[in-house]
Amino acid sequence: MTMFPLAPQAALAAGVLGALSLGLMRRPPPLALRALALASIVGAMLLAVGLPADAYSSPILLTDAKSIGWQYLIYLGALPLAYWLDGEDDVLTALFLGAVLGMSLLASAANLAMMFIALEFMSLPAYLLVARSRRGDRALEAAIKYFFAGGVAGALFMLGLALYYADTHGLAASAALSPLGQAGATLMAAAALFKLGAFPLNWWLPDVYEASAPEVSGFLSTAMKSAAVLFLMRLCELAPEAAFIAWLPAIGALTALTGAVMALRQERLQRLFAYSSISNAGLLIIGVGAWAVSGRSTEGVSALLFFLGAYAFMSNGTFAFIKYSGCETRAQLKGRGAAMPAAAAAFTILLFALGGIPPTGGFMAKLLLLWRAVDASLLWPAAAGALSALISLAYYLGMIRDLWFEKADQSVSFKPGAGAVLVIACAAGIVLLGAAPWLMSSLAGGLVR
Amino acid sequence: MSLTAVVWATTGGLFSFGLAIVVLRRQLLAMLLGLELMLAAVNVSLVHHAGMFDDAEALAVVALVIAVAAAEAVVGLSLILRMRRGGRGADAALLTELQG
Amino acid sequence: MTPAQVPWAAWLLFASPVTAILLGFFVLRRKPEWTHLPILASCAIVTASAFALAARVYTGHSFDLNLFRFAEAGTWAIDFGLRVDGPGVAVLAMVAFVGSLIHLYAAGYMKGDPAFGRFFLIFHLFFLAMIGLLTANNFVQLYLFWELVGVCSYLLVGHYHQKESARKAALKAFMTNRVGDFGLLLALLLIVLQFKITHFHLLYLKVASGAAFELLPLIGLLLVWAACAKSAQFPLYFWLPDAMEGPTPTSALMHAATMVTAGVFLLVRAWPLLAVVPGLPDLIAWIGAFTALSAAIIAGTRKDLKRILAYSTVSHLGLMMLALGLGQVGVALFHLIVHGFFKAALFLCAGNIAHALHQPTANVDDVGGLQKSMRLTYLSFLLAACSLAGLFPFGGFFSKDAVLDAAWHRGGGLAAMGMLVAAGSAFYIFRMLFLAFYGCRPEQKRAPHAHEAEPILGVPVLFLALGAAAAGLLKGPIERFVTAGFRGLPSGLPGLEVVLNLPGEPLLPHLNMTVALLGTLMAALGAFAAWRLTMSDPGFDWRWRGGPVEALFDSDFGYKKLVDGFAAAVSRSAGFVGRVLDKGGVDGLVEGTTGFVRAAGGAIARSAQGRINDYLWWMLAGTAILVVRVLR
Amino acid sequence: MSHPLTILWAAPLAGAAVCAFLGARARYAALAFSALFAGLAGALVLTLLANPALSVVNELGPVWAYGISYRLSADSLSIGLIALTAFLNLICVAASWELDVPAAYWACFLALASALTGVFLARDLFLFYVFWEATLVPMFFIIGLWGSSNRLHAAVKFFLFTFAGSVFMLLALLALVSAHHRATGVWTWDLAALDASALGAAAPLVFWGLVLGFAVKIPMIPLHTWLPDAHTEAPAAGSVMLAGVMLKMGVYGLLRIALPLFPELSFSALPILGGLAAFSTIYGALCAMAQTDLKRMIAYSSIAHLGFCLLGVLSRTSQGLVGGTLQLVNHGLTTGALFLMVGFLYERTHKRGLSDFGDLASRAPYLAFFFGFSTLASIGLPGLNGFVGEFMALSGALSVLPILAFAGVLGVTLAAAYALPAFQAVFWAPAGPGSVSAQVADLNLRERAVLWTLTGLMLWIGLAPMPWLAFFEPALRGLVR
Repeated sequence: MTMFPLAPQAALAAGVLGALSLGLMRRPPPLALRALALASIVGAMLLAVGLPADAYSSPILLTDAKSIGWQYLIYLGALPLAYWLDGEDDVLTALFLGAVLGMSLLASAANLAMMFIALEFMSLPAYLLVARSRRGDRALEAAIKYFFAGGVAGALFMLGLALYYADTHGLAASAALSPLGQAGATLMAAAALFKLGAFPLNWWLPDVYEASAPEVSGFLSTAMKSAAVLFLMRLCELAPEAAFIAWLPAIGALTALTGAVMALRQERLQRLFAYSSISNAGLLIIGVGAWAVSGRSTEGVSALLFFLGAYAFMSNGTFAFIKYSGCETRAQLKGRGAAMPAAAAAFTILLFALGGIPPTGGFMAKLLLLWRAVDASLLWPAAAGALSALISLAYYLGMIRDLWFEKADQSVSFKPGAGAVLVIACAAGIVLLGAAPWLMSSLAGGLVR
Repeated sequence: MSLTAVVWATTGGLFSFGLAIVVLRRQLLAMLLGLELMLAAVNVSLVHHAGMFDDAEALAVVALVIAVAAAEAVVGLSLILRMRRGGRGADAALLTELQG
Repeated sequence: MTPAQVPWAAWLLFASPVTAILLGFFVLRRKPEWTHLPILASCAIVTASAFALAARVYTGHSFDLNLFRFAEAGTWAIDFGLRVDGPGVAVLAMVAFVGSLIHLYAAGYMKGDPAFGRFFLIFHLFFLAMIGLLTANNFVQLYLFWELVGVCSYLLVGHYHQKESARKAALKAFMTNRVGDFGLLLALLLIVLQFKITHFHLLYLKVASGAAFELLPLIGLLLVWAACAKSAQFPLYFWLPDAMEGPTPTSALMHAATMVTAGVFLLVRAWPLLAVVPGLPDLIAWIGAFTALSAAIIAGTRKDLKRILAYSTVSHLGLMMLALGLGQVGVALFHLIVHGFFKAALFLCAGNIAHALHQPTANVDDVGGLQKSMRLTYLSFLLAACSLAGLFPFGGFFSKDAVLDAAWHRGGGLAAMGMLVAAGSAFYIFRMLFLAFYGCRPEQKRAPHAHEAEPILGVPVLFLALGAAAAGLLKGPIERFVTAGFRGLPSGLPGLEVVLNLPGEPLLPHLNMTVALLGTLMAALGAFAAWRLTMSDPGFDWRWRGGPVEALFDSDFGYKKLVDGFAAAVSRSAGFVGRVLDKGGVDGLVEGTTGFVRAAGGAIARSAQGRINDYLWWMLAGTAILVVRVLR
Repeated sequence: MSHPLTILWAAPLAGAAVCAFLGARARYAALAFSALFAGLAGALVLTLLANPALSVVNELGPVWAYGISYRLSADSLSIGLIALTAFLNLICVAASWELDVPAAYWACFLALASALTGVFLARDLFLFYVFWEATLVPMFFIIGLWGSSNRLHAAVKFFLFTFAGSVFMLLALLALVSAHHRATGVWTWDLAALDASALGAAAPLVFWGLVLGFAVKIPMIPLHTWLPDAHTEAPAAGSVMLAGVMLKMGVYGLLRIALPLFPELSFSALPILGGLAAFSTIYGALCAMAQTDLKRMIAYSSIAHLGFCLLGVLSRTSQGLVGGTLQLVNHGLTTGALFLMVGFLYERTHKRGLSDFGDLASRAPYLAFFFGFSTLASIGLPGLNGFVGEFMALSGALSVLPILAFAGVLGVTLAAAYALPAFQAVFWAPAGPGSVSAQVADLNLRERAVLWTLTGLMLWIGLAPMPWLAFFEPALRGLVR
């Protein structure tokens, strides 16, 4: 039976409405909201599985291989938060599902108008998600910073759109671009880079990831980042002649290096992983640049897809560990290896993966991305990416050292929270991804070959 | 000067004015207004060019922009009100706890 | 000649020491005081085998063959084998005989020493190494035993390792030899590079074929440098006097009779290569003469008995180098063998004296008037001293005369220096004789309870002294051995005499009356001077003590300060490289980079202290720059 | 999957897994698996002795994704180094038998052995890189968890330093593979299939990227400062494996990858690389002279010894190559023995300083004998193993660039200048005020047995090196210029 092409988005929309209707009831059944959130996310994922590659295309929305692939990433990234979302707060559930819907729309957006709508549809709930994720004014301060930065980015995008429209008389793809159009395309790209966390547009990111609850940071760093990557890729497709594409590798390299350097000096864990996320975003930008520069080959797409898939496991895993172990700073990490061996071992595997140490999936991800860069003869950005991996390894190893080699100072008591299973699951996932070359060839994944 | 030049002048002026407000002012409320001003500036250009290319799609976009600006205002105001209710004035200078 | 035809004596030369050492090391671990029994037996076997081989070579049956391939890689190959020919077996016989007597002496001298077992094992290992060195048929094998000898000398000099001076002396000895071996190793490599082979005989043939080899002068120079280190010639002689810190048997066997002659033996083995290099023999001669003369002078001023003999050894090695430099290989070998006898005897006498005084070593101030209490030692000392001074009927006369004769023919400075050395050696040996054995002087501590050493110490000394006295008779056999060395080899290798156009007349010059008389006159002059300054004016020796003159002689004319300065410079540079350059510099650079990266992070962080306006300002600036760059 | 080569690296890994769960009795499992591993390696050595030119190959199934394939093969060079790994691993297990260490200790050593075997077997560059990096993780934990006082800093520095080198090596490999793809349209990481002619102008960049990765591991001067820290802080058995085998990965990488792929470029780079190697023999010796910590001195001596291996290998002459490769094994045995003994001293007294001991010759005669023997072997006394390797390496270097050999011979001379004073300070000098010699008991039977095997091998290679040279020669024949 021909599936209704936008079934996944429909499932999510139903989820949003369901959440709000549950809100109407005076005493909603306790686990209903959480079940609803999980159901709609998993439902969307299952529906996306069945879609054929070129199921639907219209001037505004299309469903191609990339959009389906990225939808998997988005839903994979959203799963942990769906489970952990505050069961009683129906508005929060609706906002969360709305954000996920926005992201999947962005994944399927065909023209600029749709992109703008999806962009805002995704961002506005995110601001509120950050604001309500944790008690205290730190979350509020982060949300406000996020709001204003996002607002300015949205405005820049619209200005870019207007300029682009003035030049190309349309909102869809166009070949030649006059300087006016080039400026427009660049401004739109700036909005995408903002969402990704490219330097120097990423000052908001560490504050948001640090202040919000770990699971929300996990969601933002995986689902939001994947959507932003595809958003940037769509822009490159729309304006293949745009001059900003040539600058992407340089911006990526700069972001990767500054991210790693800043993370080195962080004491608070969530802020450290925020900068680590920036560093990985830098690598992704290099990847998109390499993909766009060398004729948008499928190998480029598969490398980016693989990287984001691996990063989903790694990031969600690390933030889940932070939630589980209750450690706020690196000092509190000292000696925790003995206290919770299983979770700490899984966390160690994830750290090795983030550092790009074989035989984990993290290594495969970095390898494939750097490979694309080298193949597109972008030697210096590749070297910068490699250097950022090296610097990042310094703090990952530092954390492993704190975890296992240091003596625990007995003063800090430790009561394990939920989420150990998730950390271990993510670690298992990342190790499985490590065997990707064998895995891929035996599964003969269509996208990859 | 041709109409298009005038339009671009107004759009650019309004946009940069709004941007200046957002970047320079410390009052959160004022910054919110600046944000709205920037979006409004873009509408001017869009409407003009939609007319020139008589393309209804752009007008639909203008409508959407106005809707989004409204939604943005709602979210912005809710955050700012939450801050004022917490007893801390709506002043950007206070928001420096997260840094480094 | 196949390995099967190699005489059993040659195998025994190696088999018996190895079994004795293994027996001592593994079996007698619990009974260290018996270690010397298997070793003395092995000495006997080795002496017998050596004399048997000497007899074979004497009847013209020397041989040289490759036994097994040591190392190979592609076309590059090195073989090990045996070469028993005239020079080798002559020195081997002397080493075996003198060595066995000293082993016997050591059994008595070292009795009761806590490390008796270890001493004897290393002592015999040295003996094995010396045998290996003398019978090697190529440079690499010789180098192997050459270094092994060096290590044994290090371990034996450092026997009394509790003493700071012994440890310093051992290290100095090994490092100086190591500096010499820098030359030998480099020479080896150059030989392999230039000739592709290291086999002595084949090298002789290649060199004799008249082809020009551009690396040969450098190889020759390096070989001489190595010989100077091992045979304690200027400039690398300073380790030998300090090596007297070792027990007396070590000083006797290694630093007098055998090890130090290895340098001379190396040059004898490499002689056909050196002779072709213009100017090299003269260099050797002048080094030998200069060292002989200066060492003889310094020997005359030493206070410690063993140090006098040490400088005497340096002087006589100089004489051998002089003879070699003058092209007289036979004369050098003859003097080497005779010197082995009388120097070993003198050292053992000094050992007996020290043993009688229950001190590790005897000083001129401690002894005096021992003639009456130690008659046998006095007699042996007298015989060996006359032989050393070169007085008529004794062995030394013939061998030293041959050297003086060769120098006389060359004439000029070398002849004069030869004569002065003859006088000098007579002076210092008779000074030692008079000071030690005649009339106790007021400055000397009377040694009332000095008694004659027990037979195990006395008898070997007497044999050696008699050997030294009778060594002159060996002149005939030595000449035959030396020529046998270079004449035809039945092992299929072509003879060398036609190749090396050896001089027609016999190798060892006949007795030249004028030189003999002049030599004896100079010796008598030296003896008289010694008598004059010690007997008739007894206080003379102590008169210039503590003065600048003594300091000058003590520091070998300032040379020792030069050497210590160089050693200090090396360790200072090592300290600089190790601490400053490596720790501070390179490591600092590495540790510094992490500091730099952290600072960079700090700088970026300070640019936006969490204020929204700064964030937005950064965003605006970033976008503006991007747009501008894109449009340009 | 059951090809002997796969079993060769999988067996120790399986052993590591088993040990991790065995808890108290892990050491017995460790011994069993180490013995099995050594047996396998020995069997392969024997098969290679039967027909030296044989190269056992194991290719599993089709090419995987991204042109990667599971391709292992072993010629005498690989099997020789694997045998050394197996042997030293067995020695380490025996040497640390009485340590009270958790099961993870044994698991790490077996995992390290497995990763090292993988490095020496892999013929697919991707597989090579994965094993190359995988060796870092177990050693990181060995140093970090069971090292001595300043182990934290040393462990992180070790990991980062090596990773820095290998990251740029990875970029070089990627460039190589991409260039090959651009030229032939085929994605492949197979070492045999790849050739560097497709690189054109980027060839020097790729060559130096590879060399950088290997140079950090060897280590070559300016990139060596991780070595003294890592060696000093690693536990005894850790230092043995680190010095015994891990330093050889760098030279093996040159022999297996850099030289075959860039024959001309590597030879034209001889003045630089050879110069650094020759200089490191002198630099290492001078630094060793300035050390006051026994283990740190031996670590610097390793830099000097690896300088000789490099000189031999880079000369591309038959004697240089075979001598350099033999010197890899020699260094493993000699420095392994020295580190073991320093480890025994550290276990007894928790002290490593030269001035902390004294007069051990009379107190621990066996230790004195073995330490003296190994020191003599390490300074290259002919008749012991050090000399054979050094002599052939220098002979090779001399025939190519004489100045290198002069520096090398000076290095040999300086070797005695640091080794013997240290020996004297520990064994001969009387016990100073702060000395802990009283706590030093002589070696027990187990320790002596371990050291006898090492000493026996040193003597065997020293006196009759022919079988060892003949074993390595066929694998290196291809590299001779």
